[in-house]
Amino acid sequence: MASLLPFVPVPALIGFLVLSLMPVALSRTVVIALGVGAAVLPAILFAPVAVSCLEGGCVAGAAVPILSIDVGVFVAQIAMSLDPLSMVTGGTVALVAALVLIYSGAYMASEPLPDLRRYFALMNLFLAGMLAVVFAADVILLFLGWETIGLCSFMLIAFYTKLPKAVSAGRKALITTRVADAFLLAGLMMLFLSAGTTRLDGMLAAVPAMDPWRLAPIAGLIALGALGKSAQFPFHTWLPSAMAGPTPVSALLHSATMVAAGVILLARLAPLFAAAPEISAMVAMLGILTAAAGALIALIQTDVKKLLAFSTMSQIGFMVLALGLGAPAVALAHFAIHAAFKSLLFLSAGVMSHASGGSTAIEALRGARYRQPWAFWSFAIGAASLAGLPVITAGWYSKEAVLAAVWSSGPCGVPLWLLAATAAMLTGAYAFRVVFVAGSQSADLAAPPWGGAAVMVPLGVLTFVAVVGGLSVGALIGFTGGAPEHIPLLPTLLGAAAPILGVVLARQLVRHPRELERVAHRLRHVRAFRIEILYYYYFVRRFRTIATVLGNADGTEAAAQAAALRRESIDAPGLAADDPLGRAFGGEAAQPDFIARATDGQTPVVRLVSGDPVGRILIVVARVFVGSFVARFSPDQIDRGWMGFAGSFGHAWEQARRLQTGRVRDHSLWIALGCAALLLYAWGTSWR
Amino acid sequence: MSLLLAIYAGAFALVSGAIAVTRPNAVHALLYLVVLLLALAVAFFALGAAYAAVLLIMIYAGAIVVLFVFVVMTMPVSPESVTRERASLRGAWPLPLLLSVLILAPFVFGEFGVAGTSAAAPVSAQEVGRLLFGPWALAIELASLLLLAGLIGVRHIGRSDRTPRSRP
Amino acid sequence: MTGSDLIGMMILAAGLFAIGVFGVLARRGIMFQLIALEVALSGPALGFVAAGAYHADPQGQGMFILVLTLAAAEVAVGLALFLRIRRTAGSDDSDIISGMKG
Amino acid sequence: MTAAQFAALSPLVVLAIAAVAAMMLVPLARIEAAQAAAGAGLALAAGLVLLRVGAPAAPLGALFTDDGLARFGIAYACLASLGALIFLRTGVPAKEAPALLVLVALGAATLAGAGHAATLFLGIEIVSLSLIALFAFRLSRQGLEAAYKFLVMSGLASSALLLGVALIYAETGALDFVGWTGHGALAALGTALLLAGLAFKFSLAPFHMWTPDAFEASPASAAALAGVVSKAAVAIVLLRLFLTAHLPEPVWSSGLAALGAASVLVGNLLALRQPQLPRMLGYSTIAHSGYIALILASGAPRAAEAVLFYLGVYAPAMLGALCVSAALGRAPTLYDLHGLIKRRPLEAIALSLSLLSLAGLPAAGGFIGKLYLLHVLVDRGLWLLLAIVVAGASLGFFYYARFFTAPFLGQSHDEAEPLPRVDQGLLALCVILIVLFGVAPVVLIDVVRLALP
Amino acid sequence: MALIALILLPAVGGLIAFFIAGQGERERWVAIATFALMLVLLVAIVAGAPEGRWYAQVSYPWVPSFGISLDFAMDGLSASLIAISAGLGIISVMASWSEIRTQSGLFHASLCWTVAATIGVFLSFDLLIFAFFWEAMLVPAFTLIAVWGHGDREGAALKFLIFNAVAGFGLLAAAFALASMADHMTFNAFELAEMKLSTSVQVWMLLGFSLAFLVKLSVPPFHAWLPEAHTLAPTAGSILLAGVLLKTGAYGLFRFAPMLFPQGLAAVSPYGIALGAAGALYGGLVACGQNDAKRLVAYTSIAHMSIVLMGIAAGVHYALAGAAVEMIAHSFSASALFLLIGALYERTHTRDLRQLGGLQQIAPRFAAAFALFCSALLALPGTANFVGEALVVVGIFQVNWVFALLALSTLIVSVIYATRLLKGLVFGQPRPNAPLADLNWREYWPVLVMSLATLVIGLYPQSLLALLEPAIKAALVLPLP
Repeated sequence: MASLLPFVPVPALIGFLVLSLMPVALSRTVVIALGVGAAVLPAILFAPVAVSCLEGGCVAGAAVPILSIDVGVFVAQIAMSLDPLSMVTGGTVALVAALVLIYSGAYMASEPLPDLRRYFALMNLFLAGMLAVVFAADVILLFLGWETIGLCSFMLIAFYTKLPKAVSAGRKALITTRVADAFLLAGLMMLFLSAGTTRLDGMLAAVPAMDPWRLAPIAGLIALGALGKSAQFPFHTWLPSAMAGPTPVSALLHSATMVAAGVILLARLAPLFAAAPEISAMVAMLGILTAAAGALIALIQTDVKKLLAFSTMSQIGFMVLALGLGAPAVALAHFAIHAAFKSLLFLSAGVMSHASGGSTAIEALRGARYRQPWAFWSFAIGAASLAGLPVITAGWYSKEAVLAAVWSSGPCGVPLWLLAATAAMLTGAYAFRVVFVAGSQSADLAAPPWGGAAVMVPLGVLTFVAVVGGLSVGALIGFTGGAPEHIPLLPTLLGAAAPILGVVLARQLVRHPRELERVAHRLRHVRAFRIEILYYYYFVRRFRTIATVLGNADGTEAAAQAAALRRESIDAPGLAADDPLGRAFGGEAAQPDFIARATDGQTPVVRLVSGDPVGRILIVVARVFVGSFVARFSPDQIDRGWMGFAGSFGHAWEQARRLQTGRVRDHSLWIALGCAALLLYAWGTSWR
Repeated sequence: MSLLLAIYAGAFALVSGAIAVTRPNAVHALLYLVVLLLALAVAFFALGAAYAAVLLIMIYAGAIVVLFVFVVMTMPVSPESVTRERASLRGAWPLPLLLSVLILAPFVFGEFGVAGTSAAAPVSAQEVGRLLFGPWALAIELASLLLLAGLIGVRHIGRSDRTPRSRP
Repeated sequence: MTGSDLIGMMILAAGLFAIGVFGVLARRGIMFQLIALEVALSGPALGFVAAGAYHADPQGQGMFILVLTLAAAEVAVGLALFLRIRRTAGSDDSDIISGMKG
Repeated sequence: MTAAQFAALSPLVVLAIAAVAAMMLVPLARIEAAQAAAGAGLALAAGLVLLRVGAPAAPLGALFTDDGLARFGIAYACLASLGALIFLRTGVPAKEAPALLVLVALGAATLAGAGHAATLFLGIEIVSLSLIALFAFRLSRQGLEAAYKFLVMSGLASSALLLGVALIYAETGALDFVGWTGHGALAALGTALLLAGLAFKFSLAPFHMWTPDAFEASPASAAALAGVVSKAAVAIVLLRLFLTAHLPEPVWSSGLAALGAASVLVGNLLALRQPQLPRMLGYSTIAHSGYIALILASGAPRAAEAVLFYLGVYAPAMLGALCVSAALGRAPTLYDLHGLIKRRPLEAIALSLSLLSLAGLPAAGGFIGKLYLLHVLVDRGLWLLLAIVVAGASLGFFYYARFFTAPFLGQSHDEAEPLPRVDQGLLALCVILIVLFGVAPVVLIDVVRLALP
Repeated sequence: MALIALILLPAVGGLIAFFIAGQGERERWVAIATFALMLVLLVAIVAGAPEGRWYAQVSYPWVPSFGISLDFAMDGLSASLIAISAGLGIISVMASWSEIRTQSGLFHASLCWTVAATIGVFLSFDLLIFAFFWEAMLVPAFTLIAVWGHGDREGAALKFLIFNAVAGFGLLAAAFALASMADHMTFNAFELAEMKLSTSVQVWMLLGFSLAFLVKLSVPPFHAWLPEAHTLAPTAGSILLAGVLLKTGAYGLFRFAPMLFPQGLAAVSPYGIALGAAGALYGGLVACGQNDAKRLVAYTSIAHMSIVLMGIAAGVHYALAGAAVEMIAHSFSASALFLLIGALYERTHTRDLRQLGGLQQIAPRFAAAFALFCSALLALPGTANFVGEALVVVGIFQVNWVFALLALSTLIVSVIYATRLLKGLVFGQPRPNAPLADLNWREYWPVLVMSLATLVIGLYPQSLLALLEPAIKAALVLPLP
């Protein structure tokens, strides 16, 4: 059955080719059927492969050679790997993709037909590319898939082509990931040149023999490439703006699969990183940084998709942290679980926002519990899993494994653990913030419910996984070659308490502001040392201040600079004028009443403008670069130089023709001059 | 002795030439040209080239200058042209003078290594005649054609204006 | 005739040529320029005769005759042009006829 | 006079008779008769020369050399003059033009065989005097102006030339080129003046000033005579001096190189944005003289072959361009050329090909000429001159290309009467020769080889 | 003789097209038939080729006294470039079917002659014959731009002509200097390659040759002719310029620099790579700022040709293979983009990215084609351009990793301009906001063929590389660092 492996991505590819190239008009039903079918088939094809694998057919490093191309210069061996790693990741990708596409069959059904066709074509191409990445056992297939998913990501983010914001967001994603890809390509090339083969196993086999001075740059470059794709600090800015795409796209590409490609790559090349400890440390640092910062920023988002985007960043930060600490199996387990609950969150959020007039503002979801109870509850379960509520959710198991790996990772383990646990607490806070808002009463409950089997089935399956999947975490870790860490009880308990604390914090955050006013009032007038008051005074208020400063980018210096630059560089060519790096993080175009509601009387917590200070600084830097550097190149100075040089001959002509006065005397003057010059020269030569 | 005469006559010719080209009046200039030619003829005599000297007087002074004079007579010198020439000479002499000096300088300051003395016997007119009608016959024929070219040219340029010009 | 005599004659010849050149450059009237040309041409004439005398070679005088021919032909054409230009342009000023330039 | 001597001189005799006959026919018959006489004389002279290809040289004394070079030069002069005769349109009913044209050819033929100062001088003066009359032939103000300028400058230049010859004669005691072996200061000064005089006829800068005016004001065939026939004759004289005389060396080569380099730069620069076709051609011919002078100055073993080849490819190009210019009326500008391809396709193609050849681009003979030029310069390692040639030629591409495309652009302005058959024939021949020399240069190279010892 | 026929065929075809032009479309069909016949002939030659590197060779004296002979030889590299020339010839005719209405005969003749001259360049192994064709191709190409171009076409054409013709002097002078060093006068490259020259002499000669090649390659700072020539030329002219004429520069450098001056090339290799890297970055950065779509693509050509230069200068096997593939890949991608933009211009009369957009909605075929070839521009894996660029970069990594990182940074720049092009044309509000005639069959099939070529080479470069391998091996003369 393992021989079926090469055919797993084929249906998706065929789906893409048929949908994109067939010069035949297809009806809406056919398009949906084709698109969904082509995405479901890989999952079905994968099942027997997985079964044969579970039966012991696959060991680490096993690969199915597909073809070997003698390109004259070298022999490119294309192969697909059939090892536990690819089984776990491949299974996750195939399953989540199938479910998301089933869902989108309903979600996107009202799009115009050509757009629908384009959507499914691209989604299928993406799936094929993603499966190529997942199953690749050689760098060629890997990079092919890697870039294909990058392109699909761009096209899908910019799916609503009429929205300039969407196109800009797509360009930003593509450019950012391309920068990272350049690093990756450089690393892979250097690795290839050192190892002399394109097969990953061959490359990894060559690692021990390699010079550490050569190994470190290779590992560093590859790590940067992977982190860029995974939207880790400092490449993270593209991910939040990528939410301009349709919700299923966000669910599949920008949460569950594509952004995790970096994690998969790092896991696959784990021996390389094991040999380069300083790079691993860097990776771990970036991972924890992203995890913490992402969680913090997610806390102050006003848009549910943005919130989920930052949450994705943060969760992948956890995975990267685990990878950096040398626990790829744990990272992969978290990847699988995260894929399930994050797509669940996106899909159910999509359902909820669908019923809220299409707005994805958190405030717009108020009352979703009563409008669409099943969607709300599945969102809540997903959020619980994301927060990692102990014991009952899958997220807890995988996150606990990560925390355990952190705890036991040597001398730095404890501080790192503390940071990670804080991040976990914030995770709980932001996840439940939405739940609490959506769960509260709202004035308008009239929105009709929306659903059907195409929506219910994916949600159901994903909910099931998000709850029960935790039981498989240990097995997963073991299957992919890791061993669960056993750590003391205290950190375990503290780790379990963190999400709960987070939920409490969320509860406080979404309390009505008037309540906060009341507390403040009491604080001023009642001299009572109540825990609650202290809590508010020291924690909530400070947090609000910090969040305001962080979030309200409009008031900061950086924002002022950015605005000024933006004004100046209107004419700056290239990047600046059309703003490829994305300008604003404003929410989806919400309907007026929601906006009004969102801003009315909700000061200042709700008015925390969603922002990303670090990302903003990066963008400002990029903009400065564009404004000052790239703009210089727009008028081709070399060309101008040449033209000036050529023009000087025109002037020379103007001057020279004045000598041709037309008067006999002057003409004769030149003859005399010539004679005199020749004579003087001859005289000079006759000197002895 | 005769050489001294030749040099004296040559210098005289030089001075008359210098005067000739600086006269604002055409008639005066022509007269100095004649003086120049006569001085040159004297120099030729002194150099032993009697045939050339006679020819010079006959053709140059006799025919060519007469031609000039004839033209000057038909087109009388206007007072404006005299003042114009005077003004132009006064304004434009430095650069031409400089160039003339530059042309002359290599000759005056050159180190010519021509040594020795030539054969004493001067060239007789017979020798010249023998040359012209012997080896140089072709040259003489060509000289006649040169004059023919001049003749046709003058005939064309000097034609009367009354010829109708419309025909192509 | 010694070599230095020859050089002296040659300097005189060059002097006549230089004077002629000066005349052409400094004068505006067509007639004067033609006269200056004659002066200039007399230089080579002297040169040829002197050199022929030095080498005792009749070819020098032969060349003088050719120069004479040229002088005659050139003067004839020049004077014809002078008359024609006076008729056409109404002036004997060579600076006036500078229509073509550049 | 032996038969061989007569045979050697027969082209000159025929040309002289033709000139006289054309002159005599002036009062007797229509201009066509004079033209026919001139044409017949030129053709007969050319035929007589061609008949003697390969014949042993007849002993003619010092004045005239009867060798391959002379035969090449005479044939070249006769054929090019014949070409110029075809498009001789003077615009006045005067009928002297054919006679003058034959005299130019005669002068050029004399120069081609000139091995002596007397014939050199006579040849140059015959050409000059005939050209003065031809430049003034329209008797327009501009024609007279050009003729007068040429007369004065030619007088000065002739004086310089003669003084130079006299100086060389004073030192060496010889008037034939072979005897010019001086190394003293007199000879050096003489060489300088000789060079100045020849450079004037060859229109090398700074002795070039007459050229554009003459091209602009005179009938196009007079320009062709000045730009092709007399120029080639002077080039052959220079070549003969280069081959036979031993003039004081640094003066001769460096002087020629300096004049050539100056011409290349000045000619190309002054032509740069010149809107008038004939005037542009005038400046362009200055530049081409410069190229030829540079070939001679290089002193490379193949210089003689290169010069003759260059002249060979130069003639059809210049004649073609001037013929078109003649057909377009007086002094056509860039603007007048627009739409020419629709009005007169043959002329448009001939003009474009001619300019292509003059610019030295391939498939036209000029390219091979340029190769020769580069070859001799590189061969002697004259990198500075090479740089000057490159600079000049680069400027050249600009103005040639402007005129090259003009016939294909825009709309035609007027309907022109059809060109006479002979003119068409000449243009077709020029086109064929340009392409032939460009694609199969061996043809011309073989001819050139015949002309050289 | 078949090789000579290969050159004569388009030359004669052009003459016929010129003379029979008139009413109807005869000259167009003549041109197409000529190119098709060339393809047939080429296939016949390749099919009947003997074993070994050379498919065919011919030598025929041209000017014996100079040692110039018509030395033609064809190997895989020449054959593939000739095939591209002929194919692009057909495509040019089809693309200009409705654009060219005046003087159609001369237009198609110029087209044929341009192709004839470039084929001469691809076949010649006599340096002077090479130079002959090298300069000969300028004239018809100049005519194409100057007569049928847009805007200030004359200025653009003059720039093109002067830059290239002047640079040709470098080639000619170096060729003569080389020939004068041989014991007997010859311009045969094989014989000249036998000479043992000192490194400094080789460097000087190489500089002379490179002047011509770099200008034709349009590597900054010698690129100034290219943007305007490409932008203002008619569509067919742009296609031929980008697809064929630029390649002659790359071809010359690839073929003759390692063959004649191995040590010289090794000595200047770092400078060559640096120049290429700087050029690629410069071209890309300037491209980012262009608003004229055609101009933008023209600048990307500069960037890509600079990458070819890097590959050749690096001189290692990967890099040379990459340069060869990139040459061919760029022919397809740039020509296709020029064709598409030309077709768009014909419909909308603008090429300004700010005035266009939304082709996605109004002309989906256009949009799809643009998307594909923009992907090729940014060297997405799966396109031929990626194969070329990746191999070049791998090769440069072998030589110097700093330059390699610079080369990779061009990939980043490429994504900026490629997406800018996409954003300006494909995405956004539909402008003009009216139904736009989608690609018609004369545009559709060429685009389809070029897309397939791009993808096939990109996904399966084996056959192409096998074809090019002998030429690459021959250019592989540098010692590994």
